[in-house]
Amino acid sequence: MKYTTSVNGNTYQIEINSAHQITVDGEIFAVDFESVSHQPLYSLLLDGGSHEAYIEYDAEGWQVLHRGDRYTVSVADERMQRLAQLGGLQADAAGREFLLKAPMPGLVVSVPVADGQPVEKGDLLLVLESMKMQNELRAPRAGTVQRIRAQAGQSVEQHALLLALV
Amino acid sequence: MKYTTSVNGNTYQIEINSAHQITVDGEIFAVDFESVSHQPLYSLLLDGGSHEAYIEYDAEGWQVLHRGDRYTVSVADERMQRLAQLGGLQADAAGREFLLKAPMPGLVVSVPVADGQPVEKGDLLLVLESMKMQNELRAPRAGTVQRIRAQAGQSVEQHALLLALV
Amino acid sequence: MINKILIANRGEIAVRILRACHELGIATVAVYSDADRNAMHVHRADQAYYIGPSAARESYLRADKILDAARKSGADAIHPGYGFLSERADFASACAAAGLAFIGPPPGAISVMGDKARARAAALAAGVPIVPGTDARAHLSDAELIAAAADVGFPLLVKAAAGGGGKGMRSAASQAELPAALAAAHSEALAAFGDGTLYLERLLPNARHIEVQILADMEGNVIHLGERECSIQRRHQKLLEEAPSPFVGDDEELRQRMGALACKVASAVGYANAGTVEFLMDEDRNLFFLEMNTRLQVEHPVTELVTGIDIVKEQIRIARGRKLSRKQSEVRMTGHAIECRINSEDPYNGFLPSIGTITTSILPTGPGVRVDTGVYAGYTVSPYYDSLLTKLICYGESRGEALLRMRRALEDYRLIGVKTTIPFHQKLLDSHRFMAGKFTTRFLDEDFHVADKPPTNPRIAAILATLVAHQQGQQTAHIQQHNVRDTSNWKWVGRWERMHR
Amino acid sequence: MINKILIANRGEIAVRILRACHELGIATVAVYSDADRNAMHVHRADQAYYIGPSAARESYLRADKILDAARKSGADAIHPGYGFLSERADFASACAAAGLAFIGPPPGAISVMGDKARARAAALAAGVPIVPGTDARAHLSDAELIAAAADVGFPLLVKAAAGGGGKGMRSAASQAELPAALAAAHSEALAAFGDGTLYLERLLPNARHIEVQILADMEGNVIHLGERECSIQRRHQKLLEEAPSPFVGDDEELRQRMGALACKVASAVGYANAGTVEFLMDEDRNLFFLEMNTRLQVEHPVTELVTGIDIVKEQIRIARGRKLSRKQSEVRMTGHAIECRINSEDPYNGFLPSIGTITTSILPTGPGVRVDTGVYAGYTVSPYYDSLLTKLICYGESRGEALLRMRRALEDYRLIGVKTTIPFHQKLLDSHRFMAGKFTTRFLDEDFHVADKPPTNPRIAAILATLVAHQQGQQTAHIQQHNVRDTSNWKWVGRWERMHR
Repeated sequence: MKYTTSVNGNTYQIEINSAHQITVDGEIFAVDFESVSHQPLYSLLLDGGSHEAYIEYDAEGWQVLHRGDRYTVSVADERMQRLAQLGGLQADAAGREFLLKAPMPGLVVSVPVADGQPVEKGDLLLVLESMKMQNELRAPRAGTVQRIRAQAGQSVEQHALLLALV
Repeated sequence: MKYTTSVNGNTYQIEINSAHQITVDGEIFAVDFESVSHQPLYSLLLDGGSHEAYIEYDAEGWQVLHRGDRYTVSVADERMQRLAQLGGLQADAAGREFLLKAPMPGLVVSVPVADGQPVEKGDLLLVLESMKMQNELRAPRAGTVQRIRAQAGQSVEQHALLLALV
Repeated sequence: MINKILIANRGEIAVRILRACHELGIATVAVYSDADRNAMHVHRADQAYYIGPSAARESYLRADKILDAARKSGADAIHPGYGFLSERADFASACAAAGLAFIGPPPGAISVMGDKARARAAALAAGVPIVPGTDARAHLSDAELIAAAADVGFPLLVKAAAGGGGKGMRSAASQAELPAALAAAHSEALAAFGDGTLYLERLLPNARHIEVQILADMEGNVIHLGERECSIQRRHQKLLEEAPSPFVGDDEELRQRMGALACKVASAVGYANAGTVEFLMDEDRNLFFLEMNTRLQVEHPVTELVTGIDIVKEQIRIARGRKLSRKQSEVRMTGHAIECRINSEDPYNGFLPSIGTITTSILPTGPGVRVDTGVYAGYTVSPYYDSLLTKLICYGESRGEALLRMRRALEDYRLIGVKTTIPFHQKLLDSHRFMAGKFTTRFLDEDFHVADKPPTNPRIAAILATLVAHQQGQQTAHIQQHNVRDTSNWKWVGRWERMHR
Repeated sequence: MINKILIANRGEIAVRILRACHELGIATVAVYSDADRNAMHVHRADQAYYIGPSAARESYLRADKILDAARKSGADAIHPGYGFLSERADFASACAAAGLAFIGPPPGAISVMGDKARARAAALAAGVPIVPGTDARAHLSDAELIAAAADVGFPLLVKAAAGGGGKGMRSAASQAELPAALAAAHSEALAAFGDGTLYLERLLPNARHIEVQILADMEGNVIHLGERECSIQRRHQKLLEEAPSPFVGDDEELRQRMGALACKVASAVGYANAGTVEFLMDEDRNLFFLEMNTRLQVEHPVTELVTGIDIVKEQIRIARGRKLSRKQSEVRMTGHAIECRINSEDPYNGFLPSIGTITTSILPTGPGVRVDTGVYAGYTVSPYYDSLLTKLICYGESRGEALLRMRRALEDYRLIGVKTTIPFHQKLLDSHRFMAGKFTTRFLDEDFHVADKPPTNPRIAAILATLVAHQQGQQTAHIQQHNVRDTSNWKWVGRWERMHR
C-alpha cells in the first residue's frame, strides 16, 4: 500500500512493502514496529534507530508525541488521494461545520457570543469551569456561531454540544 | 449465601447478606469490596479498616497475600459442605494423585527418584535448571512415584508433566 | 500523644503524608468522596471513611464530616495537607475543641495570614517591606477598587482576599483592562473560596517569585530551610520550582538575610509548624513580602532534597510538642533540586484540563529521581478536583545535573489516558533562557510558547503515523472478513468517517 | 572521545547505564535477543540492534555479534554491565582491538582477578590475608579435592574457579557431604560458565560478607567509597545489601583500614575503573580477602546513596581518561541505604523462579525511595535470564529510618503477574535479629524462614477469600445465564473442578 503523508509542511511518499520493509521517498528501510503493552504506545526500530511514540487519531489528524514533540500528521492512501484530486473530499471537509463540545463535565461560566455572530480564529466562544479552573474555549477557525445550546450557570456533561460554528 | 472458611486452623462462618453487608460468626459488618485496575488485586473496606490484597486460586486453595503475609484459605459453600459431610468429596480429593508439572520451561538436571519409589513430604523429586538457577522440585506430600516422564538432559516446556505421585 | 492521624486530603499529598506516618509507625485514616473510592490514598491507609459526594464542598470541605470520621476512627490528630481546609482557622479551632491535634499552625496565625491585609500589616510591623496595594480588609467594591488603582499604579494584580495558589488572580496593564480582570477574578474567587472579596497589588516589573520554607516549634524556635525559586508560572499557577534559586545563586548573605526576614514574620504572628513566606524580588534584589502560606506547600520536596530534612515528619514532630530536630547552623543546602508539576492538562491546547482513565503509567525511576503521585494505571481522573497528577522531582550535584536528569526523567515517563504537561516541561527545559536561569514571573506568559521551536524529526513522525494508519486499515479489513454480510463500501466509509470525526 | 556507548547487557542494569548516558548527553545503543524486543532497554535507547536468539549463549554472550553491532551503530565505547561478558578479559581485549573503549578495567586486571588462584596470590602479595583453600589453577579432580579437604578444614565451600554471583558454589560440613556438593557445584558451574573447574575454601564460622567499592583512574589514583554489608544471602545469592555495614558501624578506623587494603589490592594489579573487593570478616573483625569483582556491582546503588557519587558516571569519566572527580578526603558516607532485590521467585515455594506477563506494576515512590528496574506492566518475564526484576533502594538519615522506609516501600509495591520476593523482604525486615544487625552469612540458610511467624490477620484473609469466591461463583452464574443450553450441573461441576485443579 502507498501513502502520501504530510507533516509540518513536508510531504513524504511512503510505501509499506511488507511487515518488515518500507520505502520512504524511494529509499528502502528495514522496520520493526510493535505496540507496547497493548496501548497506543508504539516502538519503531528503523535503520538502527529506536523510537517510541504515543499516537492517536483526533479531529485534526494523527497526533504523534515523540520525544516531547507533538506532530499533527495527515496520511492519505492511494484511493483517498485520487478522490481528493477529483475535488470531492476536500470541498466537503472544508465546508463542514465545527461542533464545539464540552471537553469535560463542568459549569458554563459565560458564553460571550451570540447566534449568527461572525468570529475569527482564536476568538473566545465559551468559558467552562472544571477542575477548579476557568477554561476558555476558543474558535479553531473563522466562521459564524450557530445553535448555541449552553448558557451561563448551566452544568454540562462531557461531550455535550455547546454550539456550532459554520 | 453461607460459607465455611478455614485458614491457619481457624474456621469462620461467613454469610454474604448483600453486596454491602456480611455476617462473620454472627457479627454483622458493612463492607465495601472492589477489584483494583481489573486485576486480582482487591480493596476491602470493613468496619473502617482499609485492606488491599492479592488473591488467586491455586491447587492448594485461595492464596491471599495481605501486608506481606501469605494465607492459604479454603472456602466451602453450603452445598459443598453437605457433600463433604456425606464423605463424597473429601475421600475423592484425598485419593487423587499429584501431578508434578514443570513450573517453567527448563532443562532437567537430574531425577533422583525411580518409578514405584515411596517418598516422604519434602523429598527431592527432580532438579530443573531455569533462569540460571538449579531449582529443586520437592514432594508436596508422602506418596509413591509413578509415570516418570522426564530424564536428565531433557528440555521441557512449561506445564509439561514430569511425574506423578500417588 | 499522636498515634493515629487522619489525613483530611486526597491525591498525591494525601499519599505523601501517609508515607511519612507509615515510616513513623503512626496509624493512618483516609477520608474519601464518591469519586475517590479507588484513589491511592484510600488503598494505602490503615482505615478509610466515606465523607460524601464528589464535589469538594460536600466532602473534603465539610469540617463536620471530617471531625466525625476522626471521632469514629479514633484518630488523635489531623493533617490537612494543602488546599481544602488547610488554611481555615475555624477548622484548626474545631480540631482543638474536639481534642484533636491539628498538624499546622495555631488558629491565630492562620487567621492573620489568611487575611491579606492583616498579613501585610504584620510583615510591615516586623520590618519587612511590602508591595504597594489596597487593604483587603476594606472589602472594596469594584468601583472603589477602580478608583484606588491609580494610586497602586499599573501594571497591577487583582487578587482574592481569601486566595492562594493563583486562583482568583488576574493582571491588568492599564485602567482599561481592569473591569474585565475584576469580573474574572471575582467569579473565580467565589467558586474557589466561597468569598469573592478582591484587592489590588502593584505588579513589579521583572520580579522573581522566591519563597522561604520555615519550621517553628511550639517553644518559639524558628529556623528557615533556604529558598525556593517559583517564578515559572502560567497565569499565576506554579508549574516548576527549584531550590536553590538560580537568581540567589551562591549569594549566601542574601539567602540568610531573606531567611531571617521570613523567620521574623513567622515569629511576629506566634507561628508554629511548617510554613512558607513568599517574597517578590526585583532586579536589584530588593525583597517585598507577598504572603505567608500557613501549611505544607506543593513544592516542599525540592527543599527536602537539598536539605535532607523530611518536612512532613518535622510537622508531626512539632505537633507532638517536640523541639526542632536542628538548629539553624545545622541546616545546609547541598546540590540542586527541580520539581515539575505533571498536570492532566493539554499544553498544546491552552492547558485545557483532561479527564479519563489512566491506561499506562511507566514511571521514571533510577538515581536522583523522586516521584510523588496519587495515580496509577487503572485510576480514573475525575473533573472534581485540581489537575495535579504527579510531582516529578530530580536532584543533582549542580543545577546542570538536575536539569539533565529531569530531561531524562521526563522522556522516560509514560503516562497514557489523559493529556499531561509532560511535553510542556520538555520544551521548557530546552529553552535557553530557562537553562540560563534568566527568567521572571512573566516568562511563561510573555516569552515562551510550547510550540515555538520546530520539531526535530518530522520524517520519523510521518513514518510512525503511516505505520499506525496502515495497521488500523489492515485491522479494519480483518474485522470485515468476519462480517461478510455488509461488504461493498463499508471499509471505505469507515476510514472516511475516521478521517473526519 | 566517547560520544556513543553500546550497552552489552539487558534488564535493570542496561536501563541504569542508559540513564547515566542520557544525563551525560551521550548517545546510546542497545542490543537485544529474540526474547527482549520489548524490553525496556530497547525502548529507551537511541539505537537498538538485534543480536540473536534468546539463549544468552547465542546473543548476550556472543562477543562477535556485539562488536558487529558496535561497528554498525558507530559506537565508540562499550559498557558491559555485570554478568555476561563483563569479566571476560578476551572481550575487553577485543574491544580495544576494534578501537572501542571498554568501560571497565584493563584486560590484565580482569585476567588476574578472574583466576581465583592468581587473585589470591595477588592479595597475599599486597599483604592482605586470604581464607585457607586449594589452588584453583591446579584444576584438581574430585578425588584430589576430596584428599585436600582435610587440610583446608571443615566446614568448607566448594567454589567454581570461573565463578561469581554464588553460582557453582556449595557448602559441605563434613567429608561425608563433600561428594554431593562437588557434583552439584560441578554441573552448575559448567552450565553457568562453561567451565566446571572447582576449588575448596574454608568456611569461616559466624563470618560477615563485607565488600569495598573502589574507583581507580588511568593515572593510578585509587580511592574507596566505603563498605557494603552483603551477608544476607540465600545459598550464596545476595538478597539484600546495605551501606554502611551495621557490623562496622562507626568504627571509622576499621572502615579506613579495610578501604586501604582494597585500594592496595587494586593497585597491585594495575586496576582502573570501578571495582569491588570482597572480604570475609570474622567475629573478631579479622579481614580475609575473598575475591575482586572487576565490574559494576548489582548493589552499587547503596554506595551511591550514602556517598552522593554516581558510580556509572564515574566509570564513563574514567574511561574518557579523566582524573577521579574526588580525592579520598572528599568522600564522605552520610546516612544509611538498603537495597532489596526483587526477584521473580516464589519465597513461599523454595524460591522457585516464576515467569509470566506482568499485569500490574504500581511502584513505591516518594521521599528516599529509589527504584532501578527494567520491567513494566505488559512486559513478559522469560525463563532465559536471571530472575532480578527490580532493585528497591531506600535511604534514611539512620539505619532505623532506612529500614522503616523500606518496610513502607515494600508494602506500597504492587507487582502482579509473577511471584516475587517482596513478601520475603517484608518478613526479613520484621525479624528482630535482622533489625538488630546481628546476622552472619549463614543467617538466611540456618536461622530464618519466611513462614516462621504466624500471620497477623487470618480473619481478614478469610473474609477476603470468601468475598472473591462468592464473587466468582456469582460470575459463573451470570455467565451461565447467557449459555442457556447446557444447564443442569454445569455451575456445580465448574466449581468442583476449580476446587480441585
